[in-house]
Amino acid sequence: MNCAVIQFAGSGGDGDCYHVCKNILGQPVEYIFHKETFAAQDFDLIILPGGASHGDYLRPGALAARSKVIKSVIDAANAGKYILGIGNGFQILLEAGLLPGTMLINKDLKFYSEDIFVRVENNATPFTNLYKNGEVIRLTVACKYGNYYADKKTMEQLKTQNKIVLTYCDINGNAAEASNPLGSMENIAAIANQEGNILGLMPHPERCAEEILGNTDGIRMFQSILQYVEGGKIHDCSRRS
Amino acid sequence: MTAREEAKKLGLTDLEFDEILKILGREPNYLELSLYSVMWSEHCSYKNSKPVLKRFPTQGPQVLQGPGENAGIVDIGDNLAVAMKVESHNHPSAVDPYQGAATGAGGMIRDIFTMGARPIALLNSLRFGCLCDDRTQYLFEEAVAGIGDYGNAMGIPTVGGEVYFDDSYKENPLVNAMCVGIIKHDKIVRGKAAGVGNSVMVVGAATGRDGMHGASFASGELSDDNPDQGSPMQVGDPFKEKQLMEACLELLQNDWVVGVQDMGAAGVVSSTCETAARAGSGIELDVALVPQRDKDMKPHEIMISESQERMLVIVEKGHEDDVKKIFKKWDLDAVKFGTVTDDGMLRILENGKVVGEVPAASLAEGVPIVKRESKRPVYMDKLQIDFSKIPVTDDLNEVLFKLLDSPNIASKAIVYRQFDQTIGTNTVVAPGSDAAVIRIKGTKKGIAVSVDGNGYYCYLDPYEGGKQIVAEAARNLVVSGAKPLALTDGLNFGNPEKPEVYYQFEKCVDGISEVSKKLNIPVISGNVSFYNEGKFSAVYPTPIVGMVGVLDDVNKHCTMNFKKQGDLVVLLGENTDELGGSTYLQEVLNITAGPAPRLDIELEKKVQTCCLKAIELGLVNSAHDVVQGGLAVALAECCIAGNLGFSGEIETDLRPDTLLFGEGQSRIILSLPEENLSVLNKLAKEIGVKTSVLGFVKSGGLNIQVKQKEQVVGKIEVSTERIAEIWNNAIKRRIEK
Amino acid sequence: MFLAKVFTFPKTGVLDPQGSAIKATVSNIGFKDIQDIQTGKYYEVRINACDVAKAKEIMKELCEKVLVNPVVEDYKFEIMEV
Amino acid sequence: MFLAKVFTFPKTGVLDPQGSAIKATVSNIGFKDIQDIQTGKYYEVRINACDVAKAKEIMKELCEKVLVNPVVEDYKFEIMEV
Ligand SMILES: Nc1ncnc2c1ncn2[C@@H]1O[C@H](COP(=O)(O)OP(=O)(O)O)[C@@H](O)[C@H]1O
Ligand SMILES: [Mg+2]
Repeated sequence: MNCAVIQFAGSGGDGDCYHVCKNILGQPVEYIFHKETFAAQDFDLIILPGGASHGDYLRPGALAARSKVIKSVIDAANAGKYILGIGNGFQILLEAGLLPGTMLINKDLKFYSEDIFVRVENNATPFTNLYKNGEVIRLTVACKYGNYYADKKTMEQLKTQNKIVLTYCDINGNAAEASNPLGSMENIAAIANQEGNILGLMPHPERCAEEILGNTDGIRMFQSILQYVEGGKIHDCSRRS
Repeated sequence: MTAREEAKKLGLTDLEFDEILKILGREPNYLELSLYSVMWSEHCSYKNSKPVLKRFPTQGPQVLQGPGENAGIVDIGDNLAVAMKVESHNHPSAVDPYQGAATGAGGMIRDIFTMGARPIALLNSLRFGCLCDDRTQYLFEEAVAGIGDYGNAMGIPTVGGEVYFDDSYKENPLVNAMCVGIIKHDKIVRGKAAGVGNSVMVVGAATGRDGMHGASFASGELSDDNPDQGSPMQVGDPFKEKQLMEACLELLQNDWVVGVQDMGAAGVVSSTCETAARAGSGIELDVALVPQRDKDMKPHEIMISESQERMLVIVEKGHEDDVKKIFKKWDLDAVKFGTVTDDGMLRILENGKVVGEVPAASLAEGVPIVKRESKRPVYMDKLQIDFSKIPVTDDLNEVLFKLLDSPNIASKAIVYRQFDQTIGTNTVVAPGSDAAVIRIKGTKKGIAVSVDGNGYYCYLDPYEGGKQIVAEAARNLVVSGAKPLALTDGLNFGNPEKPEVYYQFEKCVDGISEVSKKLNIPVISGNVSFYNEGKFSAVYPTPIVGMVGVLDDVNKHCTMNFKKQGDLVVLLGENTDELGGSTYLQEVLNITAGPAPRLDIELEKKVQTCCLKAIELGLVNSAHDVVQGGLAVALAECCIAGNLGFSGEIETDLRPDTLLFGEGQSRIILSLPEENLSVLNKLAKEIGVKTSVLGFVKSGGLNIQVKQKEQVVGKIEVSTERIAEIWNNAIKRRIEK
Repeated sequence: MFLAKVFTFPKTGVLDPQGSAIKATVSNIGFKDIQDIQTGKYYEVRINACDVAKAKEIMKELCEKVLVNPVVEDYKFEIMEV
Repeated sequence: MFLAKVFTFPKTGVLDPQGSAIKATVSNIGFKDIQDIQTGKYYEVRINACDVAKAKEIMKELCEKVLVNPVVEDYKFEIMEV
C-alpha cells in the first residue's frame, strides 16, 4: 500500500502518521509538501495529519484547505483513493468541502487532551473493517475545535446513509454528555463521505498504535485500510516498533 | 539633557556610566546608551547573580555543553544528547498572562532549536496567588491557555510541570517554561560569530516596536507607573515559530552554518554582541536592512526591539542565497544585514552611515559586577515553634480530605488537559505520575523529565529548601525508573538590592549546589529572575529545578499507581519526627512554621539507589515519593491513580499526625508482589536503607491504623471514590463560578 | 484604496459556545442586565480597486471563499474609500 | 432593550499574526488587490437598561472587564434601541 502524508504549513502530526505507516505498518510512505501536487495513481492512502496548520488562524483547517496540494487531494478522492483526515486533517477536509459540516470550539472553550472512548457505529468501511460494530475502543483526543456541527439536513443524511462511523461514549459504550467533552453533535467522532472513501476523525489513532505508548486500539484502523487495499492480507504488527 | 542624565533615565547607574566612558574613551550617544542600558540590565547581564552562580557544579563526563550557551546539553549515550533550559516570563505574564506565558514558551523553544536540537517536550512551573481571588483566577486560566495554545500549535507535547498557589505570588505570578530537545552529538551548533567576512543574517519575523525595553522591564519591580508598559506587548505567533523551527533545523544540517542565536530579550543587540563576544570577533551591521514591521523605526528601536520569532544566523560568505532558499520554502524572510569583522567592535550603520560603535564584548560581558549585601532575615528565627503544644486532630479523615482538597496537592489535570501531551508519539508516561517518560525513537532508550520547586520550604529555610528541590526532582526521576543526569534551574527571587532577598538567593544556590554535587547531577543551564515583588513584599524565594534522566530500557519505566490487589506496600526510608513546613500545618491548622524538613544527602542517595535498582530488577509494580501532605497523601495518590485501595497498620513512636502528614524527606512508597519482598529487603540491606511493610493493596478504600505499642492511636478510613472525587475537583470547584 | 469592515456572526439557530460561556460568566460576576451575548469576528480589509463596485465584488468573493464559514456564519460588510 | 455592537482590533503596533497569515493565504490564491487584513472580534450584546446613557455605561464596564484585553486590543461600540 502506497501511503502519502501531506505536510501542510504548520502540521504537527505529520511525523506521527509517517512513523506509523512506515515503522508499524511496514508500508512505503512519502511526505508531500503543501506547495506540491501529486498524481492520484501514485498512492492508495492519503493522510491529512493533525496539528495546527497555519496556527489554526481564521478557523482550524481553513487556510490549509486553500493550499496548492488540496487540488491533488480532491483529484485523488474523485479517483476513489482512500483519504484519512485526523484531527486538524478532519478540519481541513471539512473546510475543503470533502466532508460536510464544520467544527466549533469545544463546549468549554478549552483545548482538550485526554484518552476517550468511542463506539464503532459502522464497520463496513475501508477504515474500520477490523473492528466490530458496537465495539468500544480507547483513543486519544487533543484538540480545541472538536465540536462537530452540521445543519439538520446534513445530519439526517449522515444518519440515514450510515456515515457516522465513530461516536463518543463511556467505557460501556453508552452515549452520555460526560463522555462527549468536546460537545459534538450526536456525539460524532468520525464521519465518512457518501462514497465511503474519505474518513475524518477527531481522535488520533496514530497515537494509539504501539504497546510502549500504552494503547494499540488505533493500529487496527490502519490495518483495516491495508487489508482493504491489499485484500485479505492482515498482519498483526502492533508489537513491532 | 546630558548623557549622564540620559543614562540615569535609561536605568544605568553612575558607576556604570563611568565604566562606559572608560570603555569608549568618549561620551556615548543615545543609541549606544540604549544598548548598554538593555545589555547591562539584570535580565541580560546577570550582574547581581554571576558570582553566586559560579558556585554551581557544572562539570561531569556527561556534560557536552554547560552554562553559557542558549541551552545546556547532556549526553544520553548512542551518540544522542538532550538539550534543555528553563526560562522565566514573570513580569510580562503579570501584565498580560495569555501573551506573557505564550511568548515565554516561545522563547524557550527557540533556545533549544538554536542549538540544533529538535524540541520534543515542554514543561512549565507556575505560581499564583490564592485561587479565592478573582484576578488570580484570571491570571491562572489565561497563563495556562497561553502556554497551551503556543505549545499545542507548535506540535510539541507538554509533558510535565507544576503549579502552586500562595498569597505571596498574588501580585507577581511566576511563569517559568522549560523545553527539552534531542540532538546528535555531531550536530550541535553554537552561538558564535566567527570567520571574518562571514555574513550576518536576520531570519523570521519582521521587527516592530514590541516589548521595547522588555529586558529592563524584567529587571525592575512591577509598578503601576512603569513607563515600559506603554510599549506594545509582545504577541506570540506560534505558526511563524513552527515555520522558523523547521527552517532552522533544515538550515542547521549544513556545515556552512557558522552560528545561530535566538533573538530573545534585547533582540538584535544581544544576539549580535553575544555571538561576537563568544567568537572574539566583531560585527558591522546596517539597521536599515533589517525588515521592519512598523514605520519610521529609529536605529536604537531596531536594535533593542523584542519582536518574537526571529533568529540571528551567521553563515560562510557566499551561502546567503542558500539560506534564503531554505527560508523561502517555509515562507520566511532571510536578510543579510551585517558582516563578521576582526576588530571586536559592534559597528552600527544606518544606510551606510555609522551611527554607533562599541566593543561587542563590553556589551556582553563588561557590566560592572554588583556586590550585594546579604543578611539572614529575622523572620526565619521567629518561625520556629514547639510542636508538642499543638493538639493532635481527632478526625484524621477530615485532615486527609482537607489536604486532598488543597489546590497545591490536588490533581492538576484541569491544567494539563489543556496541553497536547502525546503529539510526537513518544510520550510513554504522560503528566499525572511523578515524572514524564519519553521514548527515543530508533533506540531502546527513554528519558524522564521533571520540574520541581518548593517556595515555602525555601522561605522557611533557603538552604534546606534549595537542597530539597534537587533531591525531589531526582527522586521523581528515580521512581520513574530513570537515572538522573543533569539539571537546569530557574531562580525566581525578589529585589536583590534587599539584603534579605540576596541572602535567600545565595543560600538557595548553595543548597542546590550541595546536592547537585553529591548526587552528581551538574547544572548545565538556567535563568535568573529578580525583582519579583508585590506592593508589600517579595514572592517566596522560588528556585525551580528541571531535571532529565535516562532509562537504558524504556520498557522498564515505572509509575506511581497501585496496580494489583494483594501487592505488598513497602516504605523505603524512614518516617521522621518533622512536622515543620508541612501543608498540614500551613493549610489545615493555619500555622506557618518551620523548620522545613531536613535532607540527609547520604540517606537520600541510598534511598534513590535502592529504588532505581529495584525498578531495574523488575521487583516493583509501582513507586511514588512522599512529599507534600506526607505519607497519607502519598498513599491516597497511589490509590486514586490506580483506582484501588490500601490497608495497613503502622507501628510508630511518632504522633499520628506527624506520621501521616509530616513531610520528612527521602521516603519512597513501593508496591510489589509478596514473593519479591525478600529480594528487595536483601538489596536494601546491602545498600543500607531501611524498609518497612506498610500494608497491602486492596480494592475499595484507604484504611490506615496508626499504632503505638499495639494500641490504635489514630486511623484513616475512607473510600477511594470519595477521596478521588475531592482530589479531582478541588481546583475546578474553585474556579467555576 | 478602499477599506472594508467585515462582521461575521452565528447563523440563526447555530450554537455559539463562546457567546453562551461569556454570557454565563458575566451574569455570575454581577452583570445582571446583560440579556444575551453573541460572538463573531471582525476584519478590516484594505483593497486596491478602481471603484466601490469593484471593491465590493472583490470583498464578496473574499468573504465567500475565505473569511466566512457558510455552515455556521452570516456576514455583512461596509466599504469606504480611504 | 438595547443592542450594542462591539468591535475589537489590535492596538497600533501590536502584532496581528492571524491577519498576516490570512493575508498571505489570500495572496497565494490569487487575491492580488488585497493590501492588508486585520483581524478582530465582534460581539452583539443585548442589554436591559432604562436609557442609552445607562446602556453605554454598562457596555463600557463589560468591555473593560470582560470582552477586551486592554493590553493588546482597542475597541469601539455602537448602541441602538431595539
Ligand atoms: N541560574 C543559572 N544557572 C546556570 N546557568 C545559568 C543560570 N542563569 C543563566 N545561566 C546561563 O547563562 C546563559 C544566559 O542565560 P539567559 O540570559 O537566561 O539566556 P537567554 O539569552 O536565552 O535569555 C545561559 O547559558 C544560561 O544557561
Ligand atoms: Mg513526586
